[in-house]
Amino acid sequence: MKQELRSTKFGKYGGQFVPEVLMPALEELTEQYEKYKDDPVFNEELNYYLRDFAGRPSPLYNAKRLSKEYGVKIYLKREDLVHGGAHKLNNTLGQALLTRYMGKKRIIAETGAGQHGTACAMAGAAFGIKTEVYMGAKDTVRQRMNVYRMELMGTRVIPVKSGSQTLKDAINEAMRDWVANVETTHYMIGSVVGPHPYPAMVRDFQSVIGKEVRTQMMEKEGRFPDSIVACTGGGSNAMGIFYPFVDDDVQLFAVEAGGSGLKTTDKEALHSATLCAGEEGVLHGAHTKILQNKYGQILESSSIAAGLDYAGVGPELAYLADIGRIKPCYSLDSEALEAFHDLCRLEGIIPALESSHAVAYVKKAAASGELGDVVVINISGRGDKDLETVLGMNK
Amino acid sequence: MKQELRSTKFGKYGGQFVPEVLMPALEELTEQYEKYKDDPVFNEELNYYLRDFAGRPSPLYNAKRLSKEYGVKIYLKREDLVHGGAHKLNNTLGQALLTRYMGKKRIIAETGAGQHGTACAMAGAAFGIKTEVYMGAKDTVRQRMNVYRMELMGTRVIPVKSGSQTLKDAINEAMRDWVANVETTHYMIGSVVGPHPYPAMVRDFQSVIGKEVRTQMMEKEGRFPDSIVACTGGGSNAMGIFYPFVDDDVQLFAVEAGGSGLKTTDKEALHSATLCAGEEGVLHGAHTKILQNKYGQILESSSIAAGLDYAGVGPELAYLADIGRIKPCYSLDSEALEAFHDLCRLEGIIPALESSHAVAYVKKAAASGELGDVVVINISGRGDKDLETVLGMNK
Amino acid sequence: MRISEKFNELKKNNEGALVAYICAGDPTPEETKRYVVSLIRGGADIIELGMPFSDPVADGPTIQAGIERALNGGMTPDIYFKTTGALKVSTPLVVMTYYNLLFKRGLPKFVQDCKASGISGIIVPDLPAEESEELGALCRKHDVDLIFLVAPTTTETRMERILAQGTGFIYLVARLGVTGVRADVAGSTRELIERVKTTTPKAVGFGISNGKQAAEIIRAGADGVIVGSAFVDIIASRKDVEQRLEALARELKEGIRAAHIES
Amino acid sequence: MRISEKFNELKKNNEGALVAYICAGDPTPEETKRYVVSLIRGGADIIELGMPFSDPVADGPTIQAGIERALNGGMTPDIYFKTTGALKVSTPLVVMTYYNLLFKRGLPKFVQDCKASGISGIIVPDLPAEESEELGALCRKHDVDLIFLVAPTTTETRMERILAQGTGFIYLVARLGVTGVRADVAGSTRELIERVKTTTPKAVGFGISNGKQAAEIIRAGADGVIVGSAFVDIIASRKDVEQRLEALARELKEGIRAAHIES
Ligand SMILES: Cc1ncc(COP(=O)(O)O)c(C=O)c1O
Ligand SMILES: Cc1ncc(COP(=O)(O)O)c(C=O)c1O
Repeated sequence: MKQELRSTKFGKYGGQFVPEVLMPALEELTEQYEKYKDDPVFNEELNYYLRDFAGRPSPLYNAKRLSKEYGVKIYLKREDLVHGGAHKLNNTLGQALLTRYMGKKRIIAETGAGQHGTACAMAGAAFGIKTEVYMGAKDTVRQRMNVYRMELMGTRVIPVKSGSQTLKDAINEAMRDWVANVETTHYMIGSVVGPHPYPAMVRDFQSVIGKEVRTQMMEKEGRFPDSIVACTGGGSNAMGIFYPFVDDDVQLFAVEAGGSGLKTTDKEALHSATLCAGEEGVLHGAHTKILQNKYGQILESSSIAAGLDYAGVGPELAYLADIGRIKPCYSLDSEALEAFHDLCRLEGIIPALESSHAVAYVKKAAASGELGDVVVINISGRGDKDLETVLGMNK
Repeated sequence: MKQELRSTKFGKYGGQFVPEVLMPALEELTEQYEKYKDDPVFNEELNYYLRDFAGRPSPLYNAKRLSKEYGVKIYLKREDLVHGGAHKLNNTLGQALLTRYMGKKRIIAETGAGQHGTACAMAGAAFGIKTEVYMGAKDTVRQRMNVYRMELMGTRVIPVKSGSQTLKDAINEAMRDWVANVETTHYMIGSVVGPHPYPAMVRDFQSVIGKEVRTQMMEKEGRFPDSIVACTGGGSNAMGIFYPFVDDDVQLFAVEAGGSGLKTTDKEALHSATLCAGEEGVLHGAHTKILQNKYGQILESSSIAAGLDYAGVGPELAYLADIGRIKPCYSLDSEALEAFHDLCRLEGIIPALESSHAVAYVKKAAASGELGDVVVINISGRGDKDLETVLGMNK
Repeated sequence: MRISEKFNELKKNNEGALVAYICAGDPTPEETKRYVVSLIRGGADIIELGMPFSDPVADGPTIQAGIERALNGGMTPDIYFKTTGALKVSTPLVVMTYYNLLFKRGLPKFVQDCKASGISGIIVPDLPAEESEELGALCRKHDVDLIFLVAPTTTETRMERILAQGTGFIYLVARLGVTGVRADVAGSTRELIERVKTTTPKAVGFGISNGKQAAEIIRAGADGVIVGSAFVDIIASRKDVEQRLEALARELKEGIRAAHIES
Repeated sequence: MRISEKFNELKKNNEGALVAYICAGDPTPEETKRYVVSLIRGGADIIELGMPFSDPVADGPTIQAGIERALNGGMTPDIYFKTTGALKVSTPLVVMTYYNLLFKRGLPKFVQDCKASGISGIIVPDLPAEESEELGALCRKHDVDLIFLVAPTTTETRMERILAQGTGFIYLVARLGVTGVRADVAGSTRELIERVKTTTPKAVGFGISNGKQAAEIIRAGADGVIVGSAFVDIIASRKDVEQRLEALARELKEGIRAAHIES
């Protein structure tokens, strides 16, 4: 079920739908990535940073009180404890190291709520590589603290004033920058999206999550879990924990953001459930499932969790869903919020609202027995960033 | 140099200066703590929570770029990666587990900025023990997000409206509560302060930091560091990293908050440098160094770092300073702020303002050679909580 | 007058003692002097005068507020001793304060200042018997009583240790908790009184605010009743303070007398 | 008219082509029709009409803004084809849009709609040669040109692949970057023109805004000049749009002619 080497596709999904100027850069990146991917020196250095800088391995915690409440044995994979507060750094460390190995002098990235941007800033600072992050001007105001965080770490945050002044405009602007500076600059994509080789590369960098779970489950239970549940925006934390289990007898649940329900208008979706309710299309360089109207215009997506609020999804997830290897599902805003409170209260862990979607699905599905006896939930990040939002919702 | 078993004192410091009603509770706590301290079952369970819940061991990270900038080889002990974002949880997990072993049903605590309160809330939720935290009414407003965090985890935050409505009033109120409910309630002190057995017990729970550093240093350098540098408020992160090295040939620097300089008026100190500029006295149950006026009234202390802003210090630190085993020193607000920026920019690590005091001291002292060649700095916590403060200062 | 003399005198009259607490300097030293006179006029047998400390952990919010008023009014240990020295009353005076003020002044000087300013006893609620050796010796040397507290939680071992060291009277803490006015008197009080086996007089404090409660305490076997927060509340109100202090002292004292007459 | 015919015609006259881009529906379909007429009147030889897509990653902020105005004005692919169908001009029309709009409409239908509404060529900036097999076959079937871009970064291998597939003209991206008005014309342009070895006409775009630049491009060996942002800027200004579009087209065309006359 795993991708063939050097293919740009996962079944019919994936590919490289980008302006011609970028094609050579993607070719170079593919080549360089293939070169270092299994290089022992590269991997030793990456593992060093993952351990000593990012704090890996992250624990696999048997949440006894949550297990009791939900009626199924639950292990939490604690990506919330990774430096920066989310799984995002696994990927940016990998790409930043690759940037150095490729001899490039500059990193650019786009960010929505600022999570990926912060992870880029951390990696950029740690490696001493100049880092510039595009961010919608509206988002820079809404996520002022993340902007400040990036700036503290020496990253220049460039507010994007075009279009809706949010994530999609930041992506466009970052791509334009890359087009103009491709020779010196590496473009750091933050999820398993975009043109090849990004979906495969980001997945590989995030696979450390699933690899650790394999070892940890064998230590703790002497066997693999029956199910693994992960929230899915672009899909990097999901692919990271799923991929090492793709050929095993383990059910994989990709939980999308159901927002306020799976409805759409001509311009916007009340959700971000791309696998569940999207259609085939091409967005940001890849053939995948996307949220679009009948003409193919991309819809504004919606979710209480900024990190899930994206109209696309990684092509490999679209493929794995088509062949039935993963099960796409979703949690509503309200369900995620409830699960957020459950985890806070029962376990003393404040999860990201993104991750709360995965928890919420377990809450719903445990009773039916479909999850089996032992479930691993990927707690992709911590929820400190979400306190204002939750506080606002509870009023 | 280590404390004799069952003594309530460190040299002349320490003791149990508390109302009579509390004496039996302290005796009971001492007895129970002595009982479980070396109990293999207790320790196995504690270690389990430290590993799987708190995320220990925390890394020891060789900060290459900071080392280069400061001119000395620097390792950072990454307590900022511990669940909750600081070393505080090491202690609250220990005490919460002890609470369960003692068969008590309720935890109370006091908190200033909310760091210890949050750590209590996390431990309380994880163990399912009812937790109530006293907090000055003014602090509940200033630290609204920490109040909310505690409440999310099921902890009741009780605003204290008496006195200056800050930490000292919260301590008084918590003690009153303990006096009234001592039979069912454990009082969770957040640093190596208060009456015996707290200073010794909290030190022991925090010693996991120093124990890990021993192992990690041997792995990385094949030897111990020349110096260990830790910020010192009450002194728990300092004692935690110092204690396992007390009998070794390693210099120990306790960096206090110099605020805006070591000056005092009749009512307040412009700093919180108790070891450096305080005098012997009795506060909150212990004979130690304190900030006081000529009559013995306690001064309002001051620091940019809320967690260091305390007029007392752990009695064991006072003792170790007297006998010359540790070196008390301080960093000014402005120096800590500068070091904060250095670490953000050079390493992609946003340290707590508390911890930044330790970094700042290394910056000052490295040139003189007094630190030797290899230094470990305890990064006691992460600085996300301090962003507003720093943003305010830079304006 | 020494405290023991006062208790002996009362015993002869088959009477219990009323120990009245207020905080020195609340709101000013001058007013404190007048309030002391009012309390004595109402029937207080012993005056406990708090010396304000910045961090009064053993006191409830009422007394803490009094302490703050006194500190804001400029009260210091120096002024305290000047104030008590100027009182010139025959009623025994007791200082109640926290250990750091003694420690900082130096224990010998503190005890000497007590003696010189007419103070007969010292209560230090945060000084347990285990830590009181030096202070005890000084008190014995200067004929000043060192008064200890015992609580329902006090173990037998500690009880013995405390009773061996305490002089003047034993301060029985009526219930778990801190100073402050409460509506009822705990059943544990009787039990505690029985447990305290000593010839030293026993006075019960914490939570007593009216004559009825005072009577109950005496009937339960106590030699005295200690009342603080109820008086400090009156001072806080700033209304007819002297009159009302005197009236409350009278009510309490009558309750105490009534209890003895009945029994 | 087919694009190749247009280039042949111009070649005969020893003239370079002016390819003018505007975004269909910016700000309304009706205005677009009038603007096309103005451009042709000024001398545009080929009209490139953008079909607005919500996420135009290959366009600069100027054109993105035009696209947004068009979308806000209600432009859809259906209306697009209706608009072009109604144009009835002999000048070749080229549609420029993003792949998802083709994909969603279905490639066969999209190409048929082009044919039916008088569109001679298709440019899809996010469709690389590697992914264009199906679309290429349909274009050949319906006699519609599929125009590809080449950039200074394009490798030799890819260059061959692209030149083998592109028809109509080859769109040379003058510099690294995206569409938008720039002050100078890059030296790399000449180099790129030399690298593109083909009999298919070569038109150079990105960053050209005046007659002088247009002349330089032609002198460098190009068969045509593509201008977009400069026209869209005029539309955005909402002032004397038709007149100014015509004037700019004229200036550009004169620059192009001048270059040929000189050489
Ligand atoms: C905590 C957290 N979880 C999940 C996501 C979603 O991204 P992905 O689906 O790539 O894991 C984000 C994105 O910012 C995030 O911050
Ligand atoms: C991050 C951090 N460091 C240090 C301290 C100071 O405490 P201690 O001196 O007990 O380590 C605190 C207290 O809140 C803290 O939050």
